[in-house]
Amino acid sequence: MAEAAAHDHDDHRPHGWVRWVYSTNHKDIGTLYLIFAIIAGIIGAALSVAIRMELQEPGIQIFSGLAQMVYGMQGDAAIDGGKSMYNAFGAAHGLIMIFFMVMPALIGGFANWMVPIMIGAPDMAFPRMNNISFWLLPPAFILLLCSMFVPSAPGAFGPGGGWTIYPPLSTSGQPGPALDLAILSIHIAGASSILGAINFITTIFNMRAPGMTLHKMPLFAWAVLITAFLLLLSLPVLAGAITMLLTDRNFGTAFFVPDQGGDPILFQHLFWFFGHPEVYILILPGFGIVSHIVSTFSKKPVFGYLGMAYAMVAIGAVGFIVWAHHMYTTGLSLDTQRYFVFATMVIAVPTGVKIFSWIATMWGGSISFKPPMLWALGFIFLFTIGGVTGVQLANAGLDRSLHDTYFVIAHFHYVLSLGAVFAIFAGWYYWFPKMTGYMYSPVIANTHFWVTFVGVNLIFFPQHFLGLAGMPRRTVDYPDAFAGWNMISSYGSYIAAVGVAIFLYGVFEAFQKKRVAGANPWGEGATTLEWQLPSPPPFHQWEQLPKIK
Amino acid sequence: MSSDASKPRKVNNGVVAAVCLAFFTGMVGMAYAAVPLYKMFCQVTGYGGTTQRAEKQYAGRVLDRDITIRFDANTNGIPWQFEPVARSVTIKIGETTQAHYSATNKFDRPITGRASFNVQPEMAGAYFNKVECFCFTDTTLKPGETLDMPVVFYVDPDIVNVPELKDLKTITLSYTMFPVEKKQPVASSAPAAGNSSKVPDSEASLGG
Amino acid sequence: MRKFLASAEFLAGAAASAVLFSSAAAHADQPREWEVTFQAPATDMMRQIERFGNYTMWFIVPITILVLVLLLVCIVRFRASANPVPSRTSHNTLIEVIWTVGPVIVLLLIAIPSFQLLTAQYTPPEEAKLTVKATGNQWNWDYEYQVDKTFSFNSAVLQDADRAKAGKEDRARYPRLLAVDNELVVPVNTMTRVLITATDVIHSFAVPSFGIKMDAVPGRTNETWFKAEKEGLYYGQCSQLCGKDHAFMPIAVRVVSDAQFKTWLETAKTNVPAANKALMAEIDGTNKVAAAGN
Amino acid sequence: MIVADKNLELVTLTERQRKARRNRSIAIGVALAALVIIFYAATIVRFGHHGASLTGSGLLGGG
Repeated sequence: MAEAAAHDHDDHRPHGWVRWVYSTNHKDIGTLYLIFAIIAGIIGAALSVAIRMELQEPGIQIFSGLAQMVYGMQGDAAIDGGKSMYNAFGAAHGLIMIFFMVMPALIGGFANWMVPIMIGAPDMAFPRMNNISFWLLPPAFILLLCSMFVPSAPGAFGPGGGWTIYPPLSTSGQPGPALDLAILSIHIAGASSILGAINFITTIFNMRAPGMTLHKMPLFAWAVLITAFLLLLSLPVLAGAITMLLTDRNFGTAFFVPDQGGDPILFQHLFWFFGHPEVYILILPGFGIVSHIVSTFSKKPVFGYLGMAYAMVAIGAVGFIVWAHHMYTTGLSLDTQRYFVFATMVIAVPTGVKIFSWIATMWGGSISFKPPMLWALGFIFLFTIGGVTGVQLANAGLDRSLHDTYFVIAHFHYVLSLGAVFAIFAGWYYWFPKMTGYMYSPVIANTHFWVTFVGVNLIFFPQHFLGLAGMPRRTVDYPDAFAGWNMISSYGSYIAAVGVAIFLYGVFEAFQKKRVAGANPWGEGATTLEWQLPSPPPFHQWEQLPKIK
Repeated sequence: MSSDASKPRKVNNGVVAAVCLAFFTGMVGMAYAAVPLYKMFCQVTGYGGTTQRAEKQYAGRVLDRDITIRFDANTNGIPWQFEPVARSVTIKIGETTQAHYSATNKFDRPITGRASFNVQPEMAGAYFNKVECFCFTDTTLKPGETLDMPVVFYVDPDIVNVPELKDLKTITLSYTMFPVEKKQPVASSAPAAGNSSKVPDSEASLGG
Repeated sequence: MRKFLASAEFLAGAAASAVLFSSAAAHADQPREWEVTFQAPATDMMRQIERFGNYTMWFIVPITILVLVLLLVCIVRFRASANPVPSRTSHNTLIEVIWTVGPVIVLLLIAIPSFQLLTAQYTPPEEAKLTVKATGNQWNWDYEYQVDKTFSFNSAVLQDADRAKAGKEDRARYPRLLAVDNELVVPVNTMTRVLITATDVIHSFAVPSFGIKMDAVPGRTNETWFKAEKEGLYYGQCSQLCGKDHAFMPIAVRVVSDAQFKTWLETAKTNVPAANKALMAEIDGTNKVAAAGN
Repeated sequence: MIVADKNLELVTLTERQRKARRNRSIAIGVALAALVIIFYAATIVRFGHHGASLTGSGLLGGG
């Protein structure tokens, strides 16, 4: 590696805490993001395990005790406090997993690390802005965590309106400061993401190595480019909506207050105008990662590269015109619902193109089942299940029965918890040797996969049944008839939690054993530019740009 | 990435930290400045607050087809008795008609109310034209006072040209009466921590 | 072999999926233990929803199985040990066209009945004979009967302490978290219009076996309708997060015969508890269901 | 998708090219930031007036 020799003298590489706090290096910032995502992910997962423990049996089991412990409530106040605490846990779980786990991991972590390397750029276009992007996140996260400990409604703590923070429950329903803190937290996290998006778009448009045309660009870079555009277009709308929410709460405006001519449904429109692209923001980078992994371990180029790239463009574009399929039961008119049914179904076409193209990439290949490939295969299959239930939910007529039930919970966890999170782990096991220079134990990685696979399916598959039987989501207690499947689902979550522990042990073990990975541990299938660099890559790469033919 | 001397880099890092801080405070400030800015914008441009009324007084033509208009009334946090005088009326499509609501203040102090409204089915809303109505206007009633509140409306004959609405027999017009108070921002009425307000009918359900 | 567990898991899932939407023979008006399907329909609309749900399964289960089978074929035939030399194929226009057009056709096949179903939900086949208004409050419902003399009453979750007094000690018939103190009483085979609104935050009025769910939004009145075909007691729950006691504001609808409804209505105009008591005594008498306290 | 050559050919940008690239970056970045601000303001201005509904603002057509 001639490239490496040129970079061994990392003279002006800062050391100690300065290296991390002031870092303008995309790889260091990427590492910070990944560490942040792991911490937030553990907290978010702990919240969900608490929710599943509560729902393991009918009745209120643990949240009254938790309210007693955390808030010092007694007796009936503890039961009431516990019910509110459950709602706050649900809201925080959603917000943390979306804004502080999946987005930081995929966009902040992997994209920061790999996009500049893959497109042959020395760093991001705006390295200092990159630093700001990251350092906005910890205060945002701390604000959200703080909000859990301040009052919202009388006798209640924490933002208890779900991650969707619909008014009036998030305005007159919860007058305490908890919601203000949560809104500010989303504002700051949103600002961080917008800065990141500007940075990625500029980097990908302007910093590509000579000869690296858009149509030669790796699919992960494509995915990040489209994701960045989705962020750029949708987050300002969310920011506007929650600003209005904030002023409704604090300055007497009435944007969403029905008694003064405002419209609470308007918030839902604005929220989902952001919220639906947001789910593609969470999954598109995963699509990119899976494409690379499938190609690498099949030792074949990606099948239908252009189709794959433009399928993502199509998904991103159509993603902006389908938002009201989250609102079929709010009283939308018939023709509005018809339009949104139609537009939503259209998305299944480019998504199908991607799934079949992954399979076609494997077809005729010489497939080795290393851990990243295992996770990618799991992703393809589980995402398909989440995708087809999504097609069902797109139909307003059928959604009438399924909306706001556990069927929806099952659906979006199949695409996000099992889809996006599987993609994150696939990416982790794919690039871990590149990022650290160490090889993890494949046995631990495989165990992690199988335990997680069994766990998450046990959690979420039975939830389809609960939803069909009519169990509404976001309830702290349920009629006794729902007990059976809830118990299975809760056991699944404990298994998945063991999976998290195995993951953490695997990371620890890799750093402890220090098995040297080498520049390219995956062999001839790994063709993108990051595998041309040593592992870990030098502090500054591509000071001389690679020329792409 | 650009400068490679080590001295300026130190300065740059300080700049990064300062910008970081400034941006953080700036964003928080922006969020709070949005309202006055918006108000200024509205004052300058006169944007917002436009009420929508039928411009024509009459549909111009009346079809030989009946349609029933049902009247619904809700009160929300206002101690008034508020109800339609007649529950429904059957009219010809295109015919201009007057209906009445009546409101009585059951409280011992004058109270000001204001109504919002909507029409079901939602799609029919575009063809339901109000010539005169009390929606979004403030009305003050003295204790015990009763007021007759008229609504004058017609159903646009174009409604029969809409495939989804051509067989529609009933339109529901619903009003919700709210009290008009000096609006207190929600958050300033923050509850005292740990102060539980119990709502009846919610406890014994904890059986399990 | 590695995928063996995955396939076992899937087969279990597919078997379950096949029965996902199929109608259970048992008469079910409330959720059942280990239920894997919709609650049994009590209206024609819910039957249509169920039928459409079943119909979609005929597409999505085969598609899922197809993806799984293709993955398994790749895993078996193209594993490195079986196929050491990979092909370099990266394009095949024909197959790309097929897997673009194929899904389009499938979606059209789904969309046509889907649009019919949706239109049917907004096109009641006849005029409503009864209009009731459900108003959501934190955390109970007000029901207003818009009959010649409008009257209304409150319906809240049944407290365990009140079971004996209300004569609702049978927990199979009056399940915890579903039973209420005063049910919404409607006549059988009667087109009923439901107006839905709320006073504080957004709630949602849902009765699964009727196939209805409509949000209750303050300052706005939504409308839906149902025509219950069988007498009985049907349960639903608030379906929009509305705060602390969101889990504790059930909806119970008692569908009775025309005659019973007329009798009930006359008494209820002045005295709802007495009307309910008389109604329960009659129903439980005719059904020969032991109801303690009566 | 691009296949990187095993023997990568490397090029060095001149100072002028670096400067031009930097200027282009800033131009793109500023344009994108302006977009964000426009969307943010447009959201509040377009939907923020009292009595607004999406039908009223024309977003959902005449339904």
